[in-house]
Amino acid sequence: MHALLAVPFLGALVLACIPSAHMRAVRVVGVLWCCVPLAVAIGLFVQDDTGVSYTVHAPWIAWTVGGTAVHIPWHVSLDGFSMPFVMLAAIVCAVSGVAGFLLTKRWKAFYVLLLLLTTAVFGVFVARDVVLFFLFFELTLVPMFFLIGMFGKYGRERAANVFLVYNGIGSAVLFLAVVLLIVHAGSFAVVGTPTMGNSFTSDYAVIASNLAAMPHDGMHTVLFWLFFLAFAIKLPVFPLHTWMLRVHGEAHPAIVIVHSGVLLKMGAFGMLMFSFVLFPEVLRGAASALAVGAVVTIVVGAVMACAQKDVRLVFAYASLSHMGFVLLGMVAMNDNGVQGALFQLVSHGLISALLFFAVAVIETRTQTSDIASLGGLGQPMPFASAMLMIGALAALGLPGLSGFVGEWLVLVGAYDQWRTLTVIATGSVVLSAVYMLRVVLGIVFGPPPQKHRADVRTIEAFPMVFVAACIVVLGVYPSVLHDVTREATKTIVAPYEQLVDVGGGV
Amino acid sequence: MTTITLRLSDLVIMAPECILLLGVVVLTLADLWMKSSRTSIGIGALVVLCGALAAAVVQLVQETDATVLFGAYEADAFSSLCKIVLLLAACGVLGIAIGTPNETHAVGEMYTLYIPALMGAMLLVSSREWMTTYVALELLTISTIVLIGMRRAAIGKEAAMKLIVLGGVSSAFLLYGISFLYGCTGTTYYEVMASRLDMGQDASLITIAFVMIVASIAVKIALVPFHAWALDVGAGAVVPVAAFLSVVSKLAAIILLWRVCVDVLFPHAADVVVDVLFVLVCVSLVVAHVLALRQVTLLRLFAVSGIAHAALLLVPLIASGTRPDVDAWTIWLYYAVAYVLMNVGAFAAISLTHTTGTQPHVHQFAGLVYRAPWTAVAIVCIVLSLAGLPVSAGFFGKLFILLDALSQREGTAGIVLAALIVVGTVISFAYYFRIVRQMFWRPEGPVPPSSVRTRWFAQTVLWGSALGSVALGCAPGWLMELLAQLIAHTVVS
Amino acid sequence: MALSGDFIAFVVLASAIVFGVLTFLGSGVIVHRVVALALSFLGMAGLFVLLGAELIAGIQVLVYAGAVSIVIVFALMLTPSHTHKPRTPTWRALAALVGCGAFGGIIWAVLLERTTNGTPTDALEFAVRDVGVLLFGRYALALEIVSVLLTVALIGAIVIGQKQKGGAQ
Amino acid sequence: MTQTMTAYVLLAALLFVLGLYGVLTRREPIVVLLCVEVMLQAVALNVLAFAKYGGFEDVTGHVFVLFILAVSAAEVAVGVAVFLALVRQRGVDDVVKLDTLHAERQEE
Repeated sequence: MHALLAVPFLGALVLACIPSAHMRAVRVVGVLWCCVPLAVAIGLFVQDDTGVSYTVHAPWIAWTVGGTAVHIPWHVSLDGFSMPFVMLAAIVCAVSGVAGFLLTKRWKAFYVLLLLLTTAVFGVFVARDVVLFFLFFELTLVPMFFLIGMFGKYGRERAANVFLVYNGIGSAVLFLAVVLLIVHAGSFAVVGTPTMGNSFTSDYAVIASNLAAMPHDGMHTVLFWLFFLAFAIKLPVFPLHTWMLRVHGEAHPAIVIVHSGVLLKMGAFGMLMFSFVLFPEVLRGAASALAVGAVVTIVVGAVMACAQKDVRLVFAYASLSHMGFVLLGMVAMNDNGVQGALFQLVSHGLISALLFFAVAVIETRTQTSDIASLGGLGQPMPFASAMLMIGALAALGLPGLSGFVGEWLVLVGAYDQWRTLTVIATGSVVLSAVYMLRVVLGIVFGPPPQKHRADVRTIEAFPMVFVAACIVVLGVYPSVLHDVTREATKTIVAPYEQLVDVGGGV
Repeated sequence: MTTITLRLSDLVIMAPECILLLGVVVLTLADLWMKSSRTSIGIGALVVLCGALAAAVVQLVQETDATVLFGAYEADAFSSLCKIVLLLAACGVLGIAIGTPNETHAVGEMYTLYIPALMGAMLLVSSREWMTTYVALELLTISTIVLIGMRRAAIGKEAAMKLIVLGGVSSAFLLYGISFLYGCTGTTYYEVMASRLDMGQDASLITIAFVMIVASIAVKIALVPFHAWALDVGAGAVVPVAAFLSVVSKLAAIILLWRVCVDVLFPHAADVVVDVLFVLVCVSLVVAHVLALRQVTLLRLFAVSGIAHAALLLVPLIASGTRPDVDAWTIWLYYAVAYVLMNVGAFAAISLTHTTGTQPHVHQFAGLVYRAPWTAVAIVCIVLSLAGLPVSAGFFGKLFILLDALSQREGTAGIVLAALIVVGTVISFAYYFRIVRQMFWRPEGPVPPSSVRTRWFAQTVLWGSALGSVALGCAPGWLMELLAQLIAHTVVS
Repeated sequence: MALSGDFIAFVVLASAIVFGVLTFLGSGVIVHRVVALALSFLGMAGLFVLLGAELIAGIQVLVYAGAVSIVIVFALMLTPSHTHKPRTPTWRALAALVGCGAFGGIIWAVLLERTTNGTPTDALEFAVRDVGVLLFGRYALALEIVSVLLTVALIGAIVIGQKQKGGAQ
Repeated sequence: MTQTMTAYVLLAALLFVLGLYGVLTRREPIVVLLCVEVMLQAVALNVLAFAKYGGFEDVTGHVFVLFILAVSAAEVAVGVAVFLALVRQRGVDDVVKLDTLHAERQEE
C-alpha cells in the first residue's frame, strides 16, 4: 500500500532530474507516471473488495513533554472509508496529468508538482494519525499554490494568494485543533507504568476511543467547531467559498480538475472524520444549524450559477451547490445520508474532472470561457460536445448517471430529519437543470463558429471516455461503490445513532 | 588566601574557546605577514571553527562535566550542545562571507573578527558568574560593532553607532541590576548568589533588579518593545554580518537569558519573571509578524522575522514555569537547530542573489527559477521551514513548542500562547511567500546570473541548510531522542 | 546622619558631580560641556576615595578624567565647528522626562525602603593587593576575556578609523 | 552609617536616571555616548557603596568596577573611531541626525 505514496513521489524525483530541455521526454514520462498510481489503486481495489483493509502501524516519532511521552505513530490504513477517495484521487490525478498536455509551457514544473500533490492527497486519505493527516493536508497546500500561480489566466497570482491566505488560515486553525485534540484526548496509560502513567499519542483510533469514553465537556464543543471551521474553508461552505471561485476562474483547467475533483473532497473527508465522527454529541446539538447552512450553500450555489457568464464560474458555483449536498448528507448522519454524501463526493469528483477537461479542450481551441462568445461547437467538435453533455446531465442529476444516486440518497437521508429543508434542497435540483442546460446548450448549439475548430485528439478523448464510463457505471450499478463503503458507513454512523436512540431522537 | 588561578587542566576544559583564541592570533599574524589573499584567511577561519567544533564534540561525547575557577565557567552537555549549534551557525556565516565582494575597509579582519565575537557567545553559554558573563557579552557586542562598522558605506558606521549606544544602555541596565544583586549577596557567582538571595528581606529590590536584568537581555534579543534597533542595525550591516547578528548573537542572548533565569532568577521570583517574559513574548509574537509584513528590504524583513522566531524560542522557557525539565531543553535545542538552519540558509540565499552596492531587496529573487532552478528549489525548502510548513524542521519545531506550551501551562496562558503562535504563522505565510512569488512568477530581474552559480561556499551553506531542514522534517524523532539522551544527565543533576 | 568630615566631603563632591552632569546636558557651549563632564568624572574619583577604593580612584582619574575626556576633546576639535544643536521634539523630551522620572522614583522608593544590617568595612587593609589576588584568581577568566576585548577594540578602532582606500562611498 | 550608604546609592540612582535622560533626549552621537558613560559611572558608584557598606569582607566590588571601567573605555574607543569615520564620510551636520536608516524605512 505504501506504493501509493512512493510511486508519485518517486515520479516527481525522476522528473526533476530530466532536463527541462527534453520537453517530449518530460511530457511522456509525466503522463505515463500519472497513470501508474491509478494502476496501483485499481490493483488494490480489485484485490480488496471484501472489506479487508491494508494497515500499517509503526512507531515514528516519540519524545517526552513534562515527564509524559508523546508518540506520533506512522499509522496509515486503506479501509472502506478511504478506498473510494483513493480511487477518485487516482483517477482524477491521471486525468489531470493528461490534461497537462494542453499546457503551453513549463511541463516539467507541472508534472513534478502534480505528482507531489498526488502523493500528499493519497497521504491525506490514508493517514489514520492526526499529525500525519495534518502533515499531508498541509503538504497539499504548497504544490497547489505553485500550480495555481504558475499556470492559468491573468488573475492567477491573485487567485494563488487568496488560496494561500484562506487555506493558510484553515490549516492554522486545523493545527491548533490538532494540538488541542492531542493534549485533550491523546493521553493513554502505558501498561506497566502505574505512577507516571500518562503518555500522549496522536493515533486517531486511540483518540477516538478516548473521546468516546470521556464525558462531554466544553472542550469538545471548541474542538468540533475548530475542526469544522478548518474544513469548511476547504469544502467550502457558503460564506467561505470566495477563494474557490477565484481558483476555478483563473487557474488552468488541468489544475481545476485536481482542485475541484480531489482537494474539495479532502474538506469533506476531514470534516466527517474529525468533526462529526469524533464528537457526535456536539453534532447532535448543531446538526439542524449545520443543515440550514448546507441548504443555504446548495441554494446560493444554484442561484448564483444561473447568473454567471463564464462557464468556469457556472461550474464553480455548481460545485458549491453539490458540496452543500455533501454537507447535508453528512450532518444527517444516518446510513443513507453518509452513503449518499460519499457517493456524491466520488461522483462529483468524476463529473468535475469530465466537465473541466471538456472546458480545457474547448478553451485550448477558442481561447475563451465566456458563454456568450462560445456557441455552435456541436458541429465542429461533436465528441467534446457529447462529453460536455454527459457531464452536465450527470451534474443535474439525471437518473442513470452517477449524480442522481448521490443526491437521491442524501435527500432520502435528510428527509427523515428536516422535511422543509429537504424540499428546498430538492427545489434546487430543478435550478441545476436550468443552469447546466443553459450553459451546455449555449455552447453546443447555435450558429457554428466561422473559424475551424478541430475536434479532440485521441490522447484527449481517452481520459474523457474513461471518466464518462465511470460515471455511467456508477449511475447504473451503484453497488460497485456501495459495497465498499457500506461497512465503513455503519461504523461511522453507529455512535451517533446510538446517541440518538438513547436520547429519544432529535 | 591562597591564590587560585587558571591551570593548564582548566584550559583543556575550555578547549573550544582556547582553540578559537589560538586560531585568531595565528590568523591575524598570518594576515599581517603573509599578505595572503582574502579567501585563504576566510578558509583559515573556517578551519579554526572546525577545530573548535571538533573539541566541543569531543567534550560532548566524553560527557565532560567540569568547572573552572570555583564554577565561573562550566562545561556540561547543554553548554557543549549550545556551542556546537553556535559553531555550526558561525561556519554557515563564514561560508556566506567567503566570496562575497568586499565592501569593507579591511582584508583579513573581515573574517578574523567573527572569531572573537563567537568566542564571546560561547563563553556566555558556559559562564556561571556575572563578571565573566558581562565581559563575554561585551566581547560579543564590541566585535560585532567593529564588524558592522568596517563596512565602507556610511550606513554601516551609522548602524555601528546605534549598536554602541544601545548596547551601552542595555549593559548599563544589566550592570545596575547586577549591582543590586551584588549589594544583597556580596558575590557575583550565580550559584552562591542564588543561595544567598533572601526574598524575605529585600523582595522589592531583588524584583526590580531581576526586571532590569531581564529587560536588558530582552534588548539584546530584540524582543518587541526593545526591537527598533535590530531593524536599523540589521539593515546597516553587510549580509554575512547581518546573518551573524540574527543567528549567533541572538541565540547567544537567548541562551544567556535561559541560563540566568534557571540559575538565579527562577529560584526566587519565578512568577514575576515569567509574567514579564510572557508579556514580552506575546507582544513580540504579534508585533514582529505585523511589522514584517511592511518590510520590503530583505535584511529588515529577516531582522524582524528573527524576532518572532526568538519569541518562539522563549516559549519553552516560560511554558515550563519555574523549572524547565529535560523536555523543555530538548525542544528548545531542536528549534534552535531548526532556526540556525533556516536563517543561515535564508541569508545564504540573500547573499547569493545580491548585487553589491545595493540594499538586498525582495526583487532580487525575481525569476530566479529561470536562471538557477535548483537554487530556487533549495530556497523553497528554506522558506517552507521558515513558514513552518511541513515537511521541514520549522514545522516540527513549532509543533513541539505548541504541544509543550499547551500541556505544560494549564488554562488560558497556554492557549493564548498557542493561538498567538498560530496566528503569527498565518501572517508569516504572506511575507515569506513573497520571496517564492518573486522566484517563480516574475520575469527575470535585473541581477546578472553570474554570482549564483560560482560561489561554492555559499551554495554549500544554502544546500546544507535546505537539506538539513528537510531531513529534520522527515525524521524529527531522531534528533529529539539524541538531544534528550545527551542532556538528560546535565539537567537532572 | 552625623555631620562628619566624610559627610561634608560627600555633599560637596556629590553636588559637584550632579552640577557637572546637568551642565553637560544643558549647556550650549561645547567646551563648557566637556569641562563640566571632566569635573564630574573627577568628583566621582573623589567619591571612590571616600569609599576606600583608592586604586579605582586612580584609574578613574587616568582613564576618564584623563584619557576619555581628552579623546572626546580631540574628537570634537577635529570635527568642523559644531555650533548648531539639534533640538529634540518637546513631546519626546517630555516623554523621556516622565519615563525617567517614573523609573527613578521607583528605584528611589525601593532604595529608601531597604535597610542593611551590614556594618561598613572601614579602610580595607591591603585592598590593592586583595584586588590583585582576586583579579588573577577568581576572576582570571574574565580578565583574560577583557584582554581579548581590548585587543579587538584596538584593532577595530584602527580599522574603522583608517583612511579610506580608493574612492569608496 | 547605613544612612551613608543610602545617600551614596541614591546619588547613584540619580546619576543613572540623568544619564538615561540624556541618552533619550540628546541626538549628538558623542554626547549620547558620554551619557552612557555617566550611567556606567553611576553603576560603579553603586557597587562601591555596596562593597564598603554591605558588610562583605572582600573586595569583589572593586574588581567589578575595574571590569566596568575597562570595558567602557573600550566602548568609547570604538565609539570615537566610528564617530570620526562618520564625520569624515558625511560631514558633521549629517552625523548629528543619524537618520538615514530611518529614512530608508520611510521610503518603503
